[in-house]
Amino acid sequence: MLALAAAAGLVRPGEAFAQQWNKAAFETKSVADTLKALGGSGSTESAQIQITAPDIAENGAVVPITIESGIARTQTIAILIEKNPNTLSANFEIPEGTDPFVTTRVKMAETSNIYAVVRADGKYFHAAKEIKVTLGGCGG
Amino acid sequence: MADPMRIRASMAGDKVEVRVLMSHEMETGLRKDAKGAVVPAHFIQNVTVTHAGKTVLSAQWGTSISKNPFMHFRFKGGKPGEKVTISWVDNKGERRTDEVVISGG
Amino acid sequence: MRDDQARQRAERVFREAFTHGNRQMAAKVEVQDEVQAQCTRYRNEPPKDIAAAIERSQAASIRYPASGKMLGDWREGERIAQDGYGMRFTDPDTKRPNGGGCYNCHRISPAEISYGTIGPSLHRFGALRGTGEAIQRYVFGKVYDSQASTACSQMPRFGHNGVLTEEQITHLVALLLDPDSPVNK
Amino acid sequence: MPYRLLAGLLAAVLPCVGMAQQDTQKEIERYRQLLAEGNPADLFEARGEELWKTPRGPKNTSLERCDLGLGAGVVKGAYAQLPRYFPDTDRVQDLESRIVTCMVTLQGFKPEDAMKNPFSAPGRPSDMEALASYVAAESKGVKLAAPLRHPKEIEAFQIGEQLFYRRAGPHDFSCVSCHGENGKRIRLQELPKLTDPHDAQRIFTTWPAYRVSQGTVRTMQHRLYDCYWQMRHPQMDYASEASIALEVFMAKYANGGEIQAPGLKR
Repeated sequence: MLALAAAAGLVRPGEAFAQQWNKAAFETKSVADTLKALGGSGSTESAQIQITAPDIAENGAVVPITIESGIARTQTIAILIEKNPNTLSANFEIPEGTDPFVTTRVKMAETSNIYAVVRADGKYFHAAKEIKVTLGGCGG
Repeated sequence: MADPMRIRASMAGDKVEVRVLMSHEMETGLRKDAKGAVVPAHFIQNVTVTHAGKTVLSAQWGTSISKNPFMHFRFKGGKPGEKVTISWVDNKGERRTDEVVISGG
Repeated sequence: MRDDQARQRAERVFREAFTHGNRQMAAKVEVQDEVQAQCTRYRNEPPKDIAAAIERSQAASIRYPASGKMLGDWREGERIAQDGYGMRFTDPDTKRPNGGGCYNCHRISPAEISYGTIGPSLHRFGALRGTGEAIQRYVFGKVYDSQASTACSQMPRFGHNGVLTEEQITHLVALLLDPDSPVNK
Repeated sequence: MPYRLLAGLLAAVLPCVGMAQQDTQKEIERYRQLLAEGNPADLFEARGEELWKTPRGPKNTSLERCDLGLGAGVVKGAYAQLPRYFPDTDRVQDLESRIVTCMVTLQGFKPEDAMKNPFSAPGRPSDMEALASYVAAESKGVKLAAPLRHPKEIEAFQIGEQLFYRRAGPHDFSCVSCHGENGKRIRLQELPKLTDPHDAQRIFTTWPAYRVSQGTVRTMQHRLYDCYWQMRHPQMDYASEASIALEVFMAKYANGGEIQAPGLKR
């Protein structure tokens, strides 16, 4: 019964807001190091991960990104920005019953590749996309 | 205290579509103020979304999520009239919880 | 209100609109120079005789480099063309040189995709026109005082109004004319 | 923000220059569409409504009895008929100057306190940005119909028109430098020709707006302040007669456009 409840993702008393934040992963400064800190030893490029984002962002402070994974048993979706001071931007945990799909907005310091890293059935997969960050307005 | 979130949750077929805006500075810790002093990092670290006692999404965020964060996702198993609850906690321990009733499609 | 009455009222309202900021800056914008006043009055379409008078007076104001050297360093020119810094009330750093902000209005080097279209494209400017002394003189003069050739042009009079130095303008001349500049590749 | 030149990639990959420009424009358009599904201005609207209805100030009164031109207490549709002449103050007022009036008369704030923080900075939120967002949003979908009938409204239009064309400062700029022609842009930002009803109706009606480059809602007063900053003029006084005259001038061309404020912009 307990095992079943856990498998179904039911929350046990006292656990509801037990927060953890992977400090080591958020302090990494390269895609390889982030992957390691997230617990992966390697990652396979996958065409089943779709990144929807503009090719050009008018402003790096707000860059909309949608990631959708077609990989069965997707458990987490992470967003990495290669040229940012800290590579890891976000890591979403996707329980069963929730679509392996998430939209958010990130800051980009400069034109860079962004990586979507998916953990599915314990294995790591990724896709990448370049987003150009332009200077808008009259400049400074 | 932080301003309330703006949450929209509505049915899309058999799934609940959730969109949320949060009011937060999301300071990187790298920005300098007008006097040249570094503004300390201040950002949401954890987000948890629950429905009927079950976590339907949880996230860890770093400093590069945009100011006034936005998030959109979908989950199965919700019905109109039921509640979706979203909580966040930031690196200074400030937190905020808001809920919304799922509307029909 | 007749037009001249409206103008007088507007001038007063204008003076009353800048009472909290920098007084020196306010004093400068309150008084228009002759060119600004005429272009305002005719909404940038002055009658022929006034246009000719503006072009004459402005052409006479251009100070070409005493050395005769008008072709500077295109790399510096690119930096100046990108930079929009200077002369705003939040720009207190008097040591930092002003920028030209050229990309705000012009396409210049093809590598820069974020460019404005208020002014004409300057891409391949030198490739199409050569790099001889006559064209150097033309470009120097255009940047120094655009109204020497086109009365009431929207382009700032960068040299005439002391926004850019003589040396900075020679770098912009190089950006447009130097065969090695990305503009002409 | 650090900024890097692109390595000539576009020119190398794309067959012709015209196409490159078109593609850039298309991608920027897509960028804006992707942002449109969640406008952070919603957060400001909500905070503004809360502020509007909360008793505050020396008189501990809410702003609910504020007369925005359609009678005391009417917020719905009021923004669509601003700026306008108000007999009680005997002047033409825009949204922000009228909110200031209500803060002074209803809530008992000193005018200088009511106008102390109209433009937010990081860590220093502005009540005005929230209040303006709320009131503007209450006119969503309503067509702009600034009156322009009262002699003072007509006078304001004429003053605004003069100011619109007035060139000054070290760059010889006027409003027309950027807003006098159709289809132009600064960098990648398209510029409305503000004397063309098509452009004016589409743009004027989207202020106040959340500006992603500034991470906050900016009001029409800030838009003008920011324009004069770029024009190398000194800091424009908040809610000055000149600023309101320019708004009346723009409103004439924007009349008939549907209010879609607060908008979302670069």
